[in-house]
Amino acid sequence: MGEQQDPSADEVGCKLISLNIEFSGGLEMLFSNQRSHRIQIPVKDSSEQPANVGFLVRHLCENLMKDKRKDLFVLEDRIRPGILVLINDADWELEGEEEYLIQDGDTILFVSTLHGG
Amino acid sequence: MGEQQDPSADEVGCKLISLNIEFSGGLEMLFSNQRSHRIQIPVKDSSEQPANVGFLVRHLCENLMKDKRKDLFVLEDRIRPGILVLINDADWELEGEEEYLIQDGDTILFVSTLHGG
Amino acid sequence: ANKSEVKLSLEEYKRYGRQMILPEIGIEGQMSLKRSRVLIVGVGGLGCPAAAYLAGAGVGTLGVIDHDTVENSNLHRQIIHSTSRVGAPKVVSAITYLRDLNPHPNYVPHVEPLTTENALQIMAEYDLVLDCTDHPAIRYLINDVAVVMNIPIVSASALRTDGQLIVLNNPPGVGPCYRCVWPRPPPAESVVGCGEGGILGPVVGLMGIMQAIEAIKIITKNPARDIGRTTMTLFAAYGASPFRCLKMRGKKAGCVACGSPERVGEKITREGIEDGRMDYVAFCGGRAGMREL
Amino acid sequence: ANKSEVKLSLEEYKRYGRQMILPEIGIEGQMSLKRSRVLIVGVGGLGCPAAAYLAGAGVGTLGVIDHDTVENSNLHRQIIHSTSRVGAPKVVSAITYLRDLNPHPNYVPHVEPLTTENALQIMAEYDLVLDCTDHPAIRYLINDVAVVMNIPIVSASALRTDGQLIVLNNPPGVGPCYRCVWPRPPPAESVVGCGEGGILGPVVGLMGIMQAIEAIKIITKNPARDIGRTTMTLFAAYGASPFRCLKMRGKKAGCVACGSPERVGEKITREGIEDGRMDYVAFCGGRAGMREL
Ligand SMILES: [Zn+2]
Ligand SMILES: [Zn+2]
Repeated sequence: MGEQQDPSADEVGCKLISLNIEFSGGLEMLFSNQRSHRIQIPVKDSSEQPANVGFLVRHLCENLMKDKRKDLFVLEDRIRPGILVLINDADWELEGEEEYLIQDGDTILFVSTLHGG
Repeated sequence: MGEQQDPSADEVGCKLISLNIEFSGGLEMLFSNQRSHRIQIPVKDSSEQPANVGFLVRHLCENLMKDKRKDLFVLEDRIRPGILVLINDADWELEGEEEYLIQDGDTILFVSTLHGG
Repeated sequence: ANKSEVKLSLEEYKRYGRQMILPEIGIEGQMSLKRSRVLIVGVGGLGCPAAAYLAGAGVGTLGVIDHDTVENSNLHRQIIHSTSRVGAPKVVSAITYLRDLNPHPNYVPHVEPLTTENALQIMAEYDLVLDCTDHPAIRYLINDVAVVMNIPIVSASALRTDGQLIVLNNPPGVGPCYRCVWPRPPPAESVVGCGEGGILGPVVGLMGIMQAIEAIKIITKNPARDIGRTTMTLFAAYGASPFRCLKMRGKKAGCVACGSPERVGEKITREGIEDGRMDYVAFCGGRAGMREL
Repeated sequence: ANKSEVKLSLEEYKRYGRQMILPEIGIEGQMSLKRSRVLIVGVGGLGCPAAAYLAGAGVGTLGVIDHDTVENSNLHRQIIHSTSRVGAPKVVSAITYLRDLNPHPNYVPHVEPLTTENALQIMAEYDLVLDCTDHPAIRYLINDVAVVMNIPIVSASALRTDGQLIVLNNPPGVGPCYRCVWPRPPPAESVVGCGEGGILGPVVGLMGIMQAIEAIKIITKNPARDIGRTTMTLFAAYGASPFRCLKMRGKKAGCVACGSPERVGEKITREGIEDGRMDYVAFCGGRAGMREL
């Protein structure tokens, strides 16, 4: 999974960035039971703003999430309480949360907090 | 510990490469009790050949190893049996062993095999 | 911490010899272990191995709190209980095992649930708490009391084939607390327990052992050694790369438990916990007024 | 593997319910566990937790081999023994504990050292071996016999505050064996045991639990699932990043144990082990002719 040097483009000429999306703590069950996904998203959102984590979350909800129970992942358009978001293994709080601008080759990990013992 | 883009040069104009040297399984005791070292070595060895792992091992023995018991690290100029060498977390057998040419930013890990239980 | 005089008997020197020769422990560390008072909340899948290894290591006072009794469905993972003790209180079963492993520690049984009524009084007797529980409500309670009491928390959890570990409020007042990381509780419907989701025995065992390791590191730490940023360890038994070490946020200035919230009235206090103003069950989406966690 | 009919009683359904609801285990996996025959070589710091969690999980036949007796200096890390059983053979002490944890498995005691004389006969009765020993000589012996017998090895080791884990000969004849990775033994003077170097109890405990996890994964594996490249897991309790997953070499074509060495006479065979031609102690730099490992 080497970092791509240049963002590729899709058919209509819209620039794409590649990233690794990972799920842990049971969230993978909402995403086809797959812990790791290699996806591409547009460089810019529909209002021509550079893609940030907030946009990524909406994108995942609409495109990658097959499960109907959206509220196990998002509540009121934001990541639900109890889910940690890690950007390249660092807490997204350290990176600016939703505002962080996605870089080509980033790994974004979503962890559902466990409570069993 | 980001990868350096350009090898730096020392005073006499000799090119250097930076790498991370790590020790585990007790080998760190032979190297000032430090598990992780950030070092620089010349790009070429004394016979103008590009620096490979064989050269690195001799370099570590002469420069980084303060302990006198060299034979706990090398035997007949080669890594002693029972020590695994990992190049960027992959067994050096997969990379060409002594012949592997060191790249700037590489992490080389030396692991002494444990036998206790 | 308590710097009272402790002595080691000849039997103890022999018993702990293999760990006392480690430079990380030494005689000093062994004395620190003997002086330490550790509370294990919940003696289930996490608490069993954590208690076994801390007792083995020679922690001086080991408190165990749990209101539950041993069932045969516990035994695939709760390895300090036994078939012959099915039906006994878990705390009694655990101490039976622990005392035979190592007679030296002072074992303190608490056969009751940890509640807002007793938590302050119980936790006042300890220097370190291991959160080995299985519900968010009690995790918030342990956190708030530990912050009030100035003691670190070694927190772990497990479900199915995954586990998570984080050390909180360490050092007290410096590291983030549970509320710094999780200010809002998860929606009740998203919380899955081991009964419902299942659990692989050695997975929760691994997390409990990791709690014992972290506890020993905290108790025996060279005070001069600085403590880096808080990390969270993830384990996934079936993951491509089973272990991950995550760099976590620091303490939040406005945290209602360990910080100074903008609205002063939101600050969680000893009094607020004691007089029942804090309804942890309701906070986590359960029925208000239910005291049982 | 042995596909004999096994049935689960109602008590077993209840006992294993929390792991049977996992998709990775299920009823099929539980039956595979019950059919499996696992040998644990060495019931010390690694073997204790490995045995506890495999017994808890419902392995059908659990063999335990060790010639040693329980000492009080073992108890900080060998948590299935006890103070009241000091002086008893470790195998007897272990099975006393295991039987009370779970009466269902068939426990097979072997109170003797594993030697070139008995290894082939003993290991012939098992489908999987856990190497929980403490010396290179016996690790080579276990390897050579496991290769001859076509069974996987879950191998771990620990010293001071570090641990290592690797699964070998898995699947048999496909994955690398111990000699593929370590063709030459370490110089005798470089080998440090836990007695000399010391060991932190929960560190070796963690490695033993990881052996139990790997064993369960091997026993319950969906045969269709392909097994990737062999990895080695390193643990360092005091390391900046405590866990590391290393990508290891594959099986060596010329390996004297599992491959076809250029010089045919070097190939290790059942006969060569049985008739004492292989002197493992001398190979590892000990006194030739010493049969005790
Ligand atoms: Zn806080
Ligand atoms: Zn081989």
